[in-house]
Amino acid sequence: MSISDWFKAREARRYTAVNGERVAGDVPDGVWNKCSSCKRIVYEGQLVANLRVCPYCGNHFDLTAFERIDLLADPGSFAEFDAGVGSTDPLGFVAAKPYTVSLESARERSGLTEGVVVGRATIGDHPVVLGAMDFRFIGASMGSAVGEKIARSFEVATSERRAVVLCTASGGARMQEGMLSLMQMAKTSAAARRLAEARLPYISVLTNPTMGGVTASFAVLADVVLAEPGALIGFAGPRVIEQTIKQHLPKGFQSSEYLLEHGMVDEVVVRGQLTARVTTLLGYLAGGGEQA
Amino acid sequence: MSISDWFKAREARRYTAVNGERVAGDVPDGVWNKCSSCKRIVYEGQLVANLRVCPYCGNHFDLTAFERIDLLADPGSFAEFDAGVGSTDPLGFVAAKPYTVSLESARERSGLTEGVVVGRATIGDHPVVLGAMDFRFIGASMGSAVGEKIARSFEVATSERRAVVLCTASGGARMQEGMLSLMQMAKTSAAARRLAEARLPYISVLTNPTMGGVTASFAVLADVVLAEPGALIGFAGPRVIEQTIKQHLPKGFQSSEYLLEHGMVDEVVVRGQLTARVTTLLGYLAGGGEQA
Amino acid sequence: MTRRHVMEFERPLVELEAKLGELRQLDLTANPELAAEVAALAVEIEALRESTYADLSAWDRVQISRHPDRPKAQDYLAAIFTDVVELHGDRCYGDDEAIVAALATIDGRRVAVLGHRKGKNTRENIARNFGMAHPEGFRKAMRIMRLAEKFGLPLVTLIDTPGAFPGIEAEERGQAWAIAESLALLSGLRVPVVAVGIGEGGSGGALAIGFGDRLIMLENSYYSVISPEACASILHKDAGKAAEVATCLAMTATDLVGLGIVDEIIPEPVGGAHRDPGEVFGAVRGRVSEALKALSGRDPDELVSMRYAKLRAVGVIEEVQG
Amino acid sequence: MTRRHVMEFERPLVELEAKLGELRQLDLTANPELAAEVAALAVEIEALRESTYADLSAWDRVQISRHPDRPKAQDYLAAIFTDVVELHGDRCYGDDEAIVAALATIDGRRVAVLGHRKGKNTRENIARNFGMAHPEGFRKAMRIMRLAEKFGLPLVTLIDTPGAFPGIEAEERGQAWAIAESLALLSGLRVPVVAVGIGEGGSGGALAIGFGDRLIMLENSYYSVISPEACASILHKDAGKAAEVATCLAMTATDLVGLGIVDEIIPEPVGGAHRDPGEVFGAVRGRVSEALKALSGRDPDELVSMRYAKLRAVGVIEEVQG
Ligand SMILES: [Zn+2]
Ligand SMILES: [Zn+2]
Repeated sequence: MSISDWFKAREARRYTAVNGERVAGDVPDGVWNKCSSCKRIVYEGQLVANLRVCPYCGNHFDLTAFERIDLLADPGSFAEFDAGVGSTDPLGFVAAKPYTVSLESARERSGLTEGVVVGRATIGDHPVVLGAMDFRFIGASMGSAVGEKIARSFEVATSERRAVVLCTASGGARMQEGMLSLMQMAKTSAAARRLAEARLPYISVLTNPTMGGVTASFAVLADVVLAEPGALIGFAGPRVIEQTIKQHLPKGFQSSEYLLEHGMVDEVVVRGQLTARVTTLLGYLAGGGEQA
Repeated sequence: MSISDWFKAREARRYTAVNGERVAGDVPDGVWNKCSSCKRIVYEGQLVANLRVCPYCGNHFDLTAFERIDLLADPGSFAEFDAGVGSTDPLGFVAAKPYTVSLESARERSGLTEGVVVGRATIGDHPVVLGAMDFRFIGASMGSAVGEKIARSFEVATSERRAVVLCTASGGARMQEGMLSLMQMAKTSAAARRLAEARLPYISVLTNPTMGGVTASFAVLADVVLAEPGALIGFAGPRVIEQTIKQHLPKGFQSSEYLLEHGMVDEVVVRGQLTARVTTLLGYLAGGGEQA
Repeated sequence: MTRRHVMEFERPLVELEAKLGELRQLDLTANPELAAEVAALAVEIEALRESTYADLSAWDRVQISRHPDRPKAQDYLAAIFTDVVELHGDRCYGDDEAIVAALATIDGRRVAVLGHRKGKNTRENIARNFGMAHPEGFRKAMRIMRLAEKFGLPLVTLIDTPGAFPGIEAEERGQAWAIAESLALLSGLRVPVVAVGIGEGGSGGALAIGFGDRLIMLENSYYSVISPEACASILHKDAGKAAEVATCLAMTATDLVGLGIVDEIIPEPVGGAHRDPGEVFGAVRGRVSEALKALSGRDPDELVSMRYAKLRAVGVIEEVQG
Repeated sequence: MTRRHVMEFERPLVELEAKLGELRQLDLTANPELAAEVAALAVEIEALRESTYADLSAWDRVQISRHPDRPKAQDYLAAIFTDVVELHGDRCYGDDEAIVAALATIDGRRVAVLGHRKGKNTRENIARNFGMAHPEGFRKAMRIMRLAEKFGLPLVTLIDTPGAFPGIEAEERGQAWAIAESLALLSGLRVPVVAVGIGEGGSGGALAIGFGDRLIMLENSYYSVISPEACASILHKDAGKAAEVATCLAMTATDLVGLGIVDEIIPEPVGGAHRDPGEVFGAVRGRVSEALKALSGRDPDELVSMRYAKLRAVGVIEEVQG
């Protein structure tokens, strides 16, 4: 899928974001959005101009995978690979609805084959493998295909001596694939380790939400871990924790800022500065320092 | 660190051990001791038979360096090296009394040249470099000579492919040698690292007290860190901490057991089992496992 | 050993067994009719026992895997290893009792052992958080992995946890980070790694120490991406559908051999490992020793490459479009 | 900049300066006698200024090193480095603001920077614990050391701490362990390391990030095994004897060059670095760049061997007996 295709795909849908409700209106832009945080109305044109950050409260609306890639990759540099790799239904999983139905409707709705888009690109002229997860696709949960594409990303980067930049967003492991899904945690972590052993840089950008098996594997194994403001990031979901410990969670728990305070991320970066930041970091880590 | 406090208090009392008061008496053994913990009288013969552990309360009395070596080394196996290496007074340090006087009286009283005794030995037939610190010698504080002997221990072990077993007891850095003393922390840590890079085992036994610059350098860089029961182990002295935070310290703070609970030591081992434990560990670590 | 804990699926059997027990207290010599009835009941019980345990569902096995009398990691350490030295602490924050770490010897071979550790009573279970580790538990495990690697000791891991603990402090101290780092470390460890599922294999907390060059599972252990209860309450909004979901999740040893994730299954005594721990210990000792022997002497590079290839092969995908 | 903080040894000078300032407010044209007096005072002040700063004692320099207006690590980061990216956290427990860690560029050379970070006001000082790190601070430093090594970035460290924090939580989380591990790691780091004493060099907390292939000190910084106050109160039971003890401890840059511990001294403006930070920044930038240039391109093995030899040589011993 080309970058202009995703624009089209996006127009076909009424909602692009989980945390920003898009509503059809008769304003010139055709659509306006209601910010899930400050509840104000934001026109689509405003939002696009502001990288889908609420101009009133700074709330970072979710991005699709291709919006994210568009944000980070040097213009025209992104070349997707493994676009057709998708999960099947190896377990014949049926609960409430069949997994095959979930897959099919996710594909239709998103225009994607799976929950992550990966490819070669340059960022500030640094050759990278760039990946972005798309929460619209069954919560960008990690099944066999997402795991495979992530693992291949690390492998391509290792063999071509590229850096890896991954933007994560995921509900966690894709339970409809059972243990095949859990094992992707080990698989992607192993691939990330091989990149690290080759002394190639890996920068991850944790976006809202990054949870469960994705956080607890490749997402946090980066040399530098960045996070977008206000993202929910953690291992266990807030509801599971509340049910377990039978108490309410503190305000801001599992937010990017909370994790920064607890030493888990390197920096919380607003979207408008993300590309510059990643470029600067690549300059340090992919710049070829002293021989060690 | 209140090294000289410990030292002076002890001198004034004619103790052999900080935690066991030895008193001349007319009993057959000639001497008896008062346990600093349970306050009971313990005859010297009893104490020797019980490895200087109070038979009533289990309080581990301090050991001298050679008592410690006797406990651990296979009989007759210990061959001291660098016995004559001692600190001088490079700074011409005088405060309350000249450092040279402290050194001289420590040598006279202990019969040692410095605060640590090191040598080649076998423990359960495993070739080791074995060292033991002697708190009677200016609180076994680490000056140039202690640092030098520790560094040489790691170097000898590295070149002869021996394991290292060190029993620590120290008030910390020897302030009378100023920065020469502080730098021994880096020097001994660097030597310990080289042993580790050679994949040779290092077992440390933290005994009462192990504080300051000794704890914060080679003492805790071991593959397995053991501690004797009830030993005071830490970085800052309890009094310094109380003065800084202006509150009383919790009971058992900085004890071996407390540190075990906080994940800092591998095991608290009673003296009677120490040699067996070290031998077993050497079997695992010096036994030549799979090639890695 | 008297069974104190009765699992759902064996309740009819246990009730009949209890009835038979009572009948046998009577003096049957005076009452031959009753004696015949008792004999018939005994036969009936045997048949029921056979059918009860003949074809256990995934959910039944989950019950067995959680049985309070089921042998725990510490039981295996005591029974099949010698010269055990437990090591403590992560050197950073604490010593998590939900993870046991030790140097130990099995059939004359020196190894490092890691396991999830449940308690055997309430006091122990509180101390060990029901086998649910905090980040410091995984960090302790990593410390011992590095020690094993440094000294060339093969690693044996014993998997038995409902999962990593979901709590405020666990999140604060980086539960996800600790698990991820453990996965990466274990994947590249330059010594043989044999993992054994002995009970519950709950999600990321199990996986953190739960894979290797060989993955062996006891017949009634499970290994799953999510607990069937949690899965049911998410997908069906009804935790009561756990039994149904358990089958869907393909979490039994047999399922996982089929998926190419598990290498071998160790059969258990009828009714579960707790019915005859001695037999199970013997079998585990034998299989682990064999696995270690088979992996022994391998070049570390080869070992790590093989382990990577094994992980890399897990998953079922298709190329949906060009 | 108005001086708000007056150090003990410059008080007579400052008082005279204040008097002169007041006199200069007056209209002296009407009073030629007073004008002459003022002129004389000005001369007197100049002489006093010269003598005050001509031969500073160790204790005077300790005061200067602690001056609240003295440039801090973050000032150096802002002034002599470009493209600064601060990195946070130890990935284990927290982000200690008492340690600053960054990737940065100096004279076109990409490096990693570590420093102790004091605050510039009460609020900042509380957040940064007056530059006294907890274990997580040293663990953050270690993380950045490893990052620097992995990517071949030379390391520049800025030393300015009263010491590692002596507190309950610091002990609980392994203050000694964190420092020891940092020492070991730094000693073997396979990239050039240039350490610069910019203020206080308090004991193990300073040393944890405070040595390398070059150790440079500002003229009025100190580096000591123990604070003079603590040493005096231990040895003399009188913290008031700190000035005396400071000399004994040989803690000034000049003393330490003499002992072979410090490689070079960067002179400061008369009165201390805070009197002309710009001059000091320029000098530090120049010396650090030169040191990095001299170390650049060295084989890592050689670098580490030289660093070890340098550490190994520190100490004065004798063979007392055969
Ligand atoms: Zn808003
Ligand atoms: Zn006693």
